[in-house]
Amino acid sequence: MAEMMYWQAILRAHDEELARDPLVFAMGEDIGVAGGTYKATSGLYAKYGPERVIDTPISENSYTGIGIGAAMLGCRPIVEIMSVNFAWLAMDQLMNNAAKIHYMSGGKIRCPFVMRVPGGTAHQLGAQHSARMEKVFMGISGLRVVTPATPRDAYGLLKSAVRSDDPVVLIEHESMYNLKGEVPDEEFFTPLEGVKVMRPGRDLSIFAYNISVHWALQAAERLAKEGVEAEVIDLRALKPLDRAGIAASVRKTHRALIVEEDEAPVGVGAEVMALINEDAFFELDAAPVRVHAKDVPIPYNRRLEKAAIPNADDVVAAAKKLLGK
Amino acid sequence: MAEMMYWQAILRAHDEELARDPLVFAMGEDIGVAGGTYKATSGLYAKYGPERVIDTPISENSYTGIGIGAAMLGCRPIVEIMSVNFAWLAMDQLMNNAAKIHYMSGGKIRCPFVMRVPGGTAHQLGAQHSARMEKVFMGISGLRVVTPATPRDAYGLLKSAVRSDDPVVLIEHESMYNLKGEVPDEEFFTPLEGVKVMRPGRDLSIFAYNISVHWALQAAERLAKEGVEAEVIDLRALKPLDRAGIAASVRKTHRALIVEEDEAPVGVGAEVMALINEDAFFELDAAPVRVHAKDVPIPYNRRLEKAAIPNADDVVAAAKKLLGK
Amino acid sequence: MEASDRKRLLREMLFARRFEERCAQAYQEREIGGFLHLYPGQEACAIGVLEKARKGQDYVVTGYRDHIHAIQCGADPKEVMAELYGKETGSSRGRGGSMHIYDVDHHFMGGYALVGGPFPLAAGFAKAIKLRGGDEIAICFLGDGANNQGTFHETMNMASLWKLPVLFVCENNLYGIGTAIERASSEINQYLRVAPYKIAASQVDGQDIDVVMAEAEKAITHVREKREPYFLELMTYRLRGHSMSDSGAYRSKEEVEQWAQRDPIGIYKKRLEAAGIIDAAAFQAMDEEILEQIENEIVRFALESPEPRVEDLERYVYVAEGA
Amino acid sequence: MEASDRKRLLREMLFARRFEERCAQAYQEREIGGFLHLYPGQEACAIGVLEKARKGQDYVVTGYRDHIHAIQCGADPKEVMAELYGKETGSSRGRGGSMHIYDVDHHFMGGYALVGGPFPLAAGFAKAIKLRGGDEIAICFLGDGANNQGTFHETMNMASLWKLPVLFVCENNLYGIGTAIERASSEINQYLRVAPYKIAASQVDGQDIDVVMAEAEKAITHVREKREPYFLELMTYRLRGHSMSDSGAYRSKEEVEQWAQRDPIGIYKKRLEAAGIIDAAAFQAMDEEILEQIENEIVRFALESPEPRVEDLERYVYVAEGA
Ligand SMILES: Cc1ncc(C[n+]2csc(CCOP(=O)(O)OP(=O)(O)O)c2C)c(N)n1
Ligand SMILES: Cc1ncc(C[n+]2csc(CCOP(=O)(O)OP(=O)(O)O)c2C)c(N)n1
Ligand SMILES: [Mg+2]
Ligand SMILES: [Mg+2]
Repeated sequence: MAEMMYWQAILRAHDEELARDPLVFAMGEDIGVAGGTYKATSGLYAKYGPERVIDTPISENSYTGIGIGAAMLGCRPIVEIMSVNFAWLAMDQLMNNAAKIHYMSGGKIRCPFVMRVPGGTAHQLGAQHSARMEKVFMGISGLRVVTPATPRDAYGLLKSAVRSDDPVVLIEHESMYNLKGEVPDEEFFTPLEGVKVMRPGRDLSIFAYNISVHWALQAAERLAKEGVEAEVIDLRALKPLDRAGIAASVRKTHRALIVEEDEAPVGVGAEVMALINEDAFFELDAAPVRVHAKDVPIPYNRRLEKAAIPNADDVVAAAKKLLGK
Repeated sequence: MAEMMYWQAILRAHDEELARDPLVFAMGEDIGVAGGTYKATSGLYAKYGPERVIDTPISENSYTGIGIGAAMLGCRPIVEIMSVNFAWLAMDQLMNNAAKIHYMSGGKIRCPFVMRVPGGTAHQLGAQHSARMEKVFMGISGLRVVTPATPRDAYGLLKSAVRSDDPVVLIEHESMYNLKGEVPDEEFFTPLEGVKVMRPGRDLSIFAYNISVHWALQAAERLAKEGVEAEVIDLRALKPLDRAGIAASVRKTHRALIVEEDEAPVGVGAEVMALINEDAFFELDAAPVRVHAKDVPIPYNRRLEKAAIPNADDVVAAAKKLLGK
Repeated sequence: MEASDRKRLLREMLFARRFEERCAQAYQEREIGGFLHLYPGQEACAIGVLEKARKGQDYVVTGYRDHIHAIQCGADPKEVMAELYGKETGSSRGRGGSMHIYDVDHHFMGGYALVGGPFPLAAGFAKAIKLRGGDEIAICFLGDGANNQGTFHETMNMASLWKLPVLFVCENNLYGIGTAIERASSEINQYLRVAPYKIAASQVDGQDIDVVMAEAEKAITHVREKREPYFLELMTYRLRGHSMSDSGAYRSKEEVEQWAQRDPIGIYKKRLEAAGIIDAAAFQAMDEEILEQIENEIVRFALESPEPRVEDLERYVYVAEGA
Repeated sequence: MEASDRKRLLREMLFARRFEERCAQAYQEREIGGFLHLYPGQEACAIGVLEKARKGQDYVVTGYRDHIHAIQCGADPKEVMAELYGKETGSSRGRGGSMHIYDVDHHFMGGYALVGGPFPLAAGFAKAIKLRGGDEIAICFLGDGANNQGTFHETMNMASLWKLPVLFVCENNLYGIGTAIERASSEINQYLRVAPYKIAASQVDGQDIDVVMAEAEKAITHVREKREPYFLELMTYRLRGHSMSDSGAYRSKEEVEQWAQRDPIGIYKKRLEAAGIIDAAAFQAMDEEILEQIENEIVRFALESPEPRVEDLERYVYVAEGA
């Protein structure tokens, strides 16, 4: 079991899949010669050549569409969008085509297309470079959406995404590429569905995903010092969401808190709350709570940016409130 | 007070605003010479000329951006996107620019931009022409989103949208353009915020918007015959949502049902439920309920399409269940 | 070309015409729903180009006006009609409808409803072909209006840069719905728009199938042998409305009548008559046989086929749920 | 041109250079955050073109490499620096940052972070100008990489079709981040890409400010008088990395050194020396004065300015909430 960084885990998954299957290829801006903005494809251009590790022009919608077209013929493209903000440009191909082709062909065409994209606020990147768009991807039928919180999942989910016959969007995070963690040496695959219990607990359930898993874990540690045992659940697969897994935790703890980096409206928090209402309403001992960003475009100024985005403190405070402390 | 159709109400609002202010202009595919797919701009080309009623090439992202640029200089463009499915192509300009320019300029630039777009399933238009995307528009900070359910609101909301200094998305519905209703003769403006009580009631609250308001009203009539008095609330403004108005109704009825044409995940239903959980949880006598589309791309076949989309029957059934009947 | 082939081509064009007319009728009878975009007037384009392609091998994609393209690739007209009737036997099992015909067995990769969407898909097929290493090509049919979409520019650039074996066929019928080409495109000659991408291109009459075939042969050979893109513009005209709800107010009756003089079926019929390949009686017989086939085989099949089961509504969202 | 103006231009270029270098220092000191894209090497482009525009009247927009464009439009460098420091006195009140400088009073309509986003905005300004009926023009500065975005094609088409008074200035610095132009564009001469839109276009050296000004004058006159678009390509080079996190591995040291020989400041300085307008000592004095101004006026202002109040976080989302 080796310790590696999030970007290295992604690189390893790429490398293994490229080596295994000549129809796997990677595509995106500056992923080849330059090795990728976050190094997640570094060295692959030299190893697999320009036909399989492709530097694209700045044409998000069309290279996404080219990936989709190739997938329809059995290729397994891994398309990187450099930042999720640019994915707005590719939504036409992603939502109108990738998400729908299998269904509207009556199941006759498969679209094993993978899009990787870092989302989230990093250090003062400003309103046009700080989008968190998981709710956009998970709102539309036909896609799978997963989001790794650890190097292990970054590897395992990408592996599974490449092997999946459905289109998959993998949401990474600009602030996690250098995160370290253990990744088993042997090949493995992380399922594209289901929640993961990151820390068992009995007093409340904290649902998180992507970077917010770390805030939740930090908060849980601090709460533990005060005798509160929080169960931390990494939602991990955002579409389809594991409603049974969510309800199971609530049935155990009777209190639910959801942490998302995104602004609240029509977000992951709202959806998890709705599922809890539908599946475990009378199990609740208190109103479920969302911890989320402020409903603002992300400001550049450091203090404002920090104030806009939740953190572990906010999770602790919300948890205490939820427990009536 | 004249009775007119939804499209006529939109046309009247256009006409009045174009006549009043030389910086108002309309723009979109086939809105000029051809008069608009749903006639909502018919006759305006002849009256105001090609500089103010502009037929565009099929270039959604860029004519949206041209509208935004013009708005930044004080114009008041009304951009029509022929069908909401095509709005995916314009999301870059809408979300990255229109929604953020005021904020990221520190309030120094205004963007009084209006986008009108019909959304929803009509008669068997298939997966690429049946999108309902309100959740996409309302998820992102900086926009206002409104959605008229009646000719009166179609007129009044468009009037207000044109006068607003914020960017506004108006979601219409392909199946409502021929809907008839009373519209006052004198000029009026419908507020861009706040819910509207369409029918008062005491036994449960039915929250709806756009076409689902009509399903809710039909359902309420049928429930009334069985002695159930449903309060029907037209959310009308989806962003910002009127959380106080929602909570007020729940405090009165203690039961909540949300009807949306869209598939459930991260949708309006989820958000309304979350707001109720946050603001009126202990007022609830039962778990709130969502009535929504199936989580599938919309199939062409008539029966499948019908099965995918909710209707008044589903609302009645859900209401009864909610009431334990 | 053999006389029998020429006769077959005439029959294919006539069949296409009658098929589409029958669709219009079924639409009026409310047997077909949604948007219906028909092909009359443009038959020589798809039929002429695909005559020179390797049917069933080359990969073809187009927009919403797709019935004839699918059929010419080898799709069974019965299944296409059944699709329009929304039946389980339809080419997309009734899930797609008129704008989304698929025949993956014959490499017809779909009709798409969003203008400009197929450009990158076609380039993607070509990319896949290149990776797999065959000598198939990709063929993308789209209208003149589609060329104003950003995907046109982006895809032409990448297709050229990456030497993708893809043929773009622009069926220039002078209108995008009700907007005349000169009101939408700063350059009305579409083949001139690809010059900066260094893509070989040409423009020919799309009403004369012999002309179309000759140019298509060159274009396809170019793509197949040089393994690089080509852009072929065919000047054509749709004789019917854009879809079934077209008012027609944007063009004059005279204009339509003038183009009706250049009906591709009329042109070809005259030529075959002059060459002694067909006469009025034989043409009449051919037409009757077609009508009979459409009615008794095709429409009947569509009518008699079962509807999809409502229980299967959620099938085909993901592959694991059944294919 | 008067000697005093030529001297002023040299000073403006040198100021631009020093300003950007000071930004780099502040970034390393972690006073500036986010992405920082600097302008050294390209000074003759913005400064030369805007010298020929009506500053404060014509509307200007660009990408993320926007400090110098804003300053040349008339923005106070103190406010630009304060913006980079995230201060309330910044040109965007600290909300925008380096990529989003605004100065609405001087008609600098912003820097934008999404490549290709400003094309339609600029056309929109031109549309507004046309509706209002003035003789201002819109000017859009963007890089070579941006031309591969669909908005380039869509906007060129509409700008031409609708005769919009907009000047597109392509600062072709041969790279988009780490991707060389010939690996991203099938036509590397960007001015040749607009031919099908029937937009007048030309390409000149972007390192020699006299050349830039001469061509800009023609281009601006064209737009202002003919009320139609023009596309001006300036061949230039950025001497620093794309942003502060550039590895530089995609280009050779030799290449950078060769271009450093053609530094626009060096070229112009030599010319003014030859013309007797400036000498080494005067240049030295000018430089010192600039450094002094940057340190004691500009950076001090930025440092001493207050931060935005956290209570104001939700201000400026909507206009009603305060402007
Ligand atoms: C992205 C998108 N925008 C707009 C439309 C509406 N629309 C359907 S067909 C059409 C005109 C297309 O014209 P053209 O490409 O010339 O094709 P033709 O129908 O003439 O064959 C338009 C605007 C659409 N389907 N997709
Ligand atoms: C839509 C979008 N895609 C990708 C990026 C990432 N990106 C930032 S700058 C850049 C290169 C732009 O190159 P060019 O237009 O030549 O401008 P230059 O920086 O050379 O002036 C890229 C790809 C972005 N900001 N926006
Ligand atoms: Mg056309
Ligand atoms: Mg560049």
